[in-house]
Amino acid sequence: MVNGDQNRAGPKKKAARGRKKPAAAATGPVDMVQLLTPEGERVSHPEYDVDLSDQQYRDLYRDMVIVRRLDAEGTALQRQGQLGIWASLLGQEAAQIGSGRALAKQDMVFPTYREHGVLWTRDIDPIMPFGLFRGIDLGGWDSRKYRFQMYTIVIGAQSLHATGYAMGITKDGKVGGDDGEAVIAYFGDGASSQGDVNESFVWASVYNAPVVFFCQNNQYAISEPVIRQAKAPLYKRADGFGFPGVRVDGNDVLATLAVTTRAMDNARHGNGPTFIEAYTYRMGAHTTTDDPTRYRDSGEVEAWRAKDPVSRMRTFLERQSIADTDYFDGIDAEAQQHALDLRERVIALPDPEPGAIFDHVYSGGSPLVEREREEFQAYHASFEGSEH
Amino acid sequence: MVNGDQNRAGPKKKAARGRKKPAAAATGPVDMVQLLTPEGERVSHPEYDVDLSDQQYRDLYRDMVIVRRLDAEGTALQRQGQLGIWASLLGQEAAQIGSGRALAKQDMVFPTYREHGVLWTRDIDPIMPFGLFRGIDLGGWDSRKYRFQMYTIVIGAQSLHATGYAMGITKDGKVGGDDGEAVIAYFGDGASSQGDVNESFVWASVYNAPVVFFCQNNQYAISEPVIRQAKAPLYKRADGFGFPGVRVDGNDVLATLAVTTRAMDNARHGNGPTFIEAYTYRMGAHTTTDDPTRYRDSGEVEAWRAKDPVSRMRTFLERQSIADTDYFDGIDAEAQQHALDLRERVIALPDPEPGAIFDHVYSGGSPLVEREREEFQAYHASFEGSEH
Amino acid sequence: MSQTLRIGGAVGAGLRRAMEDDPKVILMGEDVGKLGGVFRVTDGLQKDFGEDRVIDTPLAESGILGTAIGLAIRGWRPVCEIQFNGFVYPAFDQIVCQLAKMHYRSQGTVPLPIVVRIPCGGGIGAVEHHSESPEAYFAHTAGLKVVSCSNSHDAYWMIQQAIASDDPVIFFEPLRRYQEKGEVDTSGDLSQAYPLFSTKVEREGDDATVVAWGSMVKVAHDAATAAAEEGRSLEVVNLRTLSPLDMEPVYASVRKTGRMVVVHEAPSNVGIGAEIAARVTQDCFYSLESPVLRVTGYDTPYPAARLEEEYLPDLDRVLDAVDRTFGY
Amino acid sequence: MSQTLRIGGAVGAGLRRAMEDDPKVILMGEDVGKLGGVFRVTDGLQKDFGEDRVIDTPLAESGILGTAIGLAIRGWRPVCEIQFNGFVYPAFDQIVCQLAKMHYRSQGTVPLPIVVRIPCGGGIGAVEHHSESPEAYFAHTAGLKVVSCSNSHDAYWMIQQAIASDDPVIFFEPLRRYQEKGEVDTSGDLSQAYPLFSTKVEREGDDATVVAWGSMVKVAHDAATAAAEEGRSLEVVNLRTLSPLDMEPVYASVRKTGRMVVVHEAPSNVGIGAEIAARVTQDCFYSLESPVLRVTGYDTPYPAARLEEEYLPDLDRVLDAVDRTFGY
Ligand SMILES: Cc1ncc(C[n+]2csc(CCOP(=O)(O)OP(=O)(O)O)c2C)c(N)n1
Ligand SMILES: Cc1ncc(C[n+]2csc(CCOP(=O)(O)OP(=O)(O)O)c2C)c(N)n1
Ligand SMILES: [Mg+2]
Ligand SMILES: [Mg+2]
Repeated sequence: MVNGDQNRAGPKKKAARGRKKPAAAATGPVDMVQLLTPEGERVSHPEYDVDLSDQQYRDLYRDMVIVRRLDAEGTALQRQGQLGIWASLLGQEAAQIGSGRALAKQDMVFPTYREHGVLWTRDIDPIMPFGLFRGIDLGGWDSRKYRFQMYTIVIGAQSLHATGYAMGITKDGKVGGDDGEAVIAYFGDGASSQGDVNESFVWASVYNAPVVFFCQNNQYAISEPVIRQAKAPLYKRADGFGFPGVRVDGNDVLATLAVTTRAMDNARHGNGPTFIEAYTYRMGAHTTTDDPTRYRDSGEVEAWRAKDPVSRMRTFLERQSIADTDYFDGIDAEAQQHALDLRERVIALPDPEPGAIFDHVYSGGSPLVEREREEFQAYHASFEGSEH
Repeated sequence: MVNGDQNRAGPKKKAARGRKKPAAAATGPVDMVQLLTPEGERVSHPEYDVDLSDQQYRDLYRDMVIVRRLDAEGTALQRQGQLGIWASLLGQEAAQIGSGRALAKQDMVFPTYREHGVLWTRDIDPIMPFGLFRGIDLGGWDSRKYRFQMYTIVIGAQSLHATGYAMGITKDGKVGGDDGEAVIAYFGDGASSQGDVNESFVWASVYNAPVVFFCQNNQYAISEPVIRQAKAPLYKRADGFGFPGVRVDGNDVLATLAVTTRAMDNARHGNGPTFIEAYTYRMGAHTTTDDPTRYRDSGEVEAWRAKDPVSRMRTFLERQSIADTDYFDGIDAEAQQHALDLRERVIALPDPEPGAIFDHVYSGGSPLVEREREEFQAYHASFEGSEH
Repeated sequence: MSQTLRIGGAVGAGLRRAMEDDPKVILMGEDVGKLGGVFRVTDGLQKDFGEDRVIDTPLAESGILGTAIGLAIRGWRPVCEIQFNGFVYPAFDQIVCQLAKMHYRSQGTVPLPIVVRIPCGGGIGAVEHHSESPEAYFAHTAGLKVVSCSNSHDAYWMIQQAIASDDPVIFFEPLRRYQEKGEVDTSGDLSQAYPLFSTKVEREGDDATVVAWGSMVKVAHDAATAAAEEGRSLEVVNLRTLSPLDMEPVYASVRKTGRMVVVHEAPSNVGIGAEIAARVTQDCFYSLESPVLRVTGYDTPYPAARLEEEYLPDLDRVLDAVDRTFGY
Repeated sequence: MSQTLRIGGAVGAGLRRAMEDDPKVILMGEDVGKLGGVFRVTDGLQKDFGEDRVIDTPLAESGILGTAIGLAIRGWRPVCEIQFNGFVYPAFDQIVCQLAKMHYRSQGTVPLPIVVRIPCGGGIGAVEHHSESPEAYFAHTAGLKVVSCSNSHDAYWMIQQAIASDDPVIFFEPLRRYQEKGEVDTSGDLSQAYPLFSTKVEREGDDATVVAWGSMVKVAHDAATAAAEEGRSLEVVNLRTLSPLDMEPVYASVRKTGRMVVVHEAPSNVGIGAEIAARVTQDCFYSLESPVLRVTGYDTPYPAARLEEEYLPDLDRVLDAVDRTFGY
């Protein structure tokens, strides 16, 4: 697998300082944490900052370019009939890489179906979720081994799982220090309306669970703009449940990294949950079956394109001379290589054996399932040699 | 039926002024609206006030005394085997009378199972819910006729019904003026954790529905203190959903009246929902099957007894010479009469016919139910004359 | 008047007519408005009837059902769309404890004329939760009525009848057949249409009866056609109403043929097939030449898409079961 | 070692032993801690095992199940109490879409050893939602196991076995029998106890078979005793496991007696009785002297308390059905 140099890019404790600390220009808007403007300008925020080496800056950029390229491959594979469906992360790279890179090895991720970028930050072979989208399995990975749960399709359900898992961490005595464990639960703006998500806020607050709720407000739940879900800014929801909420520019990988790092650290040190609203935009369709031109106009999309998370980081790297054209070209080539490799391997993914229908329904087995398996096999054997 | 003089006691628009406006003493605590201290002192609040005639003050007192007495009768009837269960409102009289008397005739109430006091304010025969507690029906009243929905037992479910009903008012064009309609949804502190309640906040906010959420925080959900439901004060929940929340002294009938009146008026004028947390205490058991000594100590109960809603109102009426001993004795006697009348009628409530099992399953009928009804009747007929 | 409509379009046309006929009919659901639903069933309705009557709701199914109940109490007639079969469960409490019971609880004074539209069944290669057949849960719930349309004509009329019903109706639509075209006779009115809670013998036969609904009706017809080529005459019964069941036509059929196969996509265990088998056995005990056999999805969660062809009942499995009824 | 315990107390004793044996076992639910549950089943457990292992949760059933799933993923073995049968529905989505499917979805890598305890059935004169029998919903859901205890001995052992199971188990307790006493043989360990997913013939007989579970087992025994006085010998089968069904003992019994009555409190329509009838008919077609008959709650919502005696199956209705099996 090609999943090379993936050092965790979170704020280093004792990192060698970069050549020069990028100057912080103006102060970002206070209601949304921003450290990098759409124009690629590094700004300061009264509460949040990152202190990264050049290498770390470049790594964040590299991450975003690669996951964007892999994501495009997902869309292409679907168009070519290799996948049943694909849920693109286009536009949400900064939110996903910034938050993903804020996680420690021991942390646990509860994703939706769109967190391919976060998955990438966990040093997981990016092919892992393709079985699901190809229709050869339902996820099928050992979510504990990867410290990355299976994709959850029922909107919001995972927020409670995340909270329960976090309660378990507390019970295990694994909070309270730098090596404490914490959980991050991803969900969308649409999901914020679900009872389960709100119940998870109740639980997290009452049990002071080490969980961070990371809501990617990409402005849409399929066709419905966020105004159909909430009148108040989503990040304000947390306060009434008894824990802090913060809105971050979700197209700003630095701000997302900073805010998530702080929240995860608070959680792992026993200071309870945080709600993060990453304000971003779904640049593509909801999934490959969706046609967004039916419900939003190109003007809106173009306005958001000007806030693109990848290009603002590139501008920043260029301006600060942290990377040059050769570097960018190299990354593009690397991303392309990753994509081609992925494509080849996805196409080679074999179909499951028909009998797999009956596998793993129960851990302890079931006479009914076994009877059906036998009947199934006998039935299929009866066709052997026939043209069926 | 004995349900006499029940004029709506809400703030009058053009009421003749009382003899003297009771002087407002010190300012109540700002985080909880209070107009009458536990000591019966009338205090002012920067935002809320009531302007009542003496008669109206007395009526509020009378309401509370009567519903307390009727409630005690419910408990007694259960102890004597006349009811299956009873859910006492003891201690919550001010919250229920204050909010109930704030309603206009055209408003709609969605209660829990404990709102006997609110029911009283709707000019409904107090016997109405006794069929439910006696086990002869499941409520069984025409909730539209009484503008008082049937008691809801599944915690929180009615908050969504209330919100939908309120959306319907808007669709009917019945908001925007003094004669606008509004809805009040009751639920408890425990219910605040339910997904349904939180979803109803989402809906109410998004559709600007004319609904007031009236949460009686009586400090307990059966045995669980409110700290098991929330870390933050409950009234703060609303803000994050985009509408105002206010905490009122739920043992203060005046403050409850004032706050609810304002909220209902806002709703009926098209200004959307309000969340009211009525801070009160369940003085009795959760229901007659509960034994509160298992989970709370008498000290706590005694501390709350000092804040009793009825006696503080009585002290106020006495101090302000709005009522004298004769009056109080008269009210007690009237309440006693109501209770005796109620008791007699409850005991006389007939059991349903066995075949009632099959009535009203469907509006349009069902062959299965009819077949079962016939078989049931034939089966019972076969016993006729036998000792069965 | 006759029109050729796809099944999805026929539901849409039925909705449109119901909305024209009764200003109290409103549609609610996720993406039903501007988008017209993920299957475009409600396409154009928000444009024509406004945002007040075609409501894009917040993403919470319990909220959809719970507010629909409040709206119905207020006098509206909500038609709720659940986007996919597997997403009805967050609303289960509101459906089972409130929607199903309000009329009974109120001694008939508070009807809840609500329709819950659910695209049902698999076969479209979707991911988890998009291909399920949850009808047994609702059929087991007293107080609900449950129906399933399977062709354009029925889709058009049954949705209107369901909306006109004062009882709550869970309305299943055969997801994978949305694109299939059929003739719809749009003339006449509801009172003339084939009754909603009635089963229909769609093809007469003598040797065995195949009972199906929704997507499986086509499979049953295909099986009958194939069997006919082999000289076996199958009667095809389209159940249409899943609760209450309309058993008389089923009994009549099995009394004639003596053999019955019930086909459904849902798992067999405690499914509607079991109920039909139990009732047929009880009421037609001496007419049965063989036990009622069931051809169903297996008793597993709905599998990954590339396994669904094996999972779902098809023509061969139906014929195999018919053969087995002759083995007794 | 033998102890006399009430059924409720036996569940409690089993929970206690499970918690002693495995520090990962935790209890969660409304009022399970300080109060010991509204039926006192968990009485004293929080005192002895601490608030960390006996958790009074917020009042939200979806939250209970959802967080239990997270805790199980983390390695804990949660036992969730649903306070009354009618309050399980807010958790239905988490149970059906997550609890039942995680093991399948994960290809066997993520088991969810969670037990959901539900006091089941009526007969205590309660208000709405407190007397229901929702077992069919869960039995229809692939991925769940469903059991029902009916006496103290089973209560004590079955709860421990359910907790030891790596599969999710919906554990029904016969609410109205909580106070009934019985002998519990507490000696030995789990491996020696009668297997959890196994049906048990509790009384042998020749003339007809009565199948029951939970609260209805006593009714079946009473019926058998009464029938014996009339010279009729009934076999009583305690189903114990509702999913997967353990059909062999049922088949063996009906092959012997030729007649079967299934008794349950839930409505008949698409209930577990239908499944048993369908399978027995299929697998024992030539042994049946009459169709399998069902004695069940009626297909209505659970009625008001003063009607429940008429609603619930009792000795007379069982005997009447047995009589009817002789009428074929
Ligand atoms: C319970 C449930 N209801 C409906 C759906 C169908 N659905 C899938 S994604 C989606 C929109 C989700 O929006 P959001 O939470 O904002 O996440 P995003 O897709 O924008 O990342 C919907 C309605 C679902 N998966 N689950
Ligand atoms: C969904 C649901 N779960 C559990 C119950 C059982 N139950 C009845 S009342 C109650 C406590 C309710 O507390 P709260 O909302 O504070 O209202 P209060 O009784 O204090 O007025 C519980 C758990 C229920 N009725 N519904
Ligand atoms: Mg979104
Ligand atoms: Mg309370």
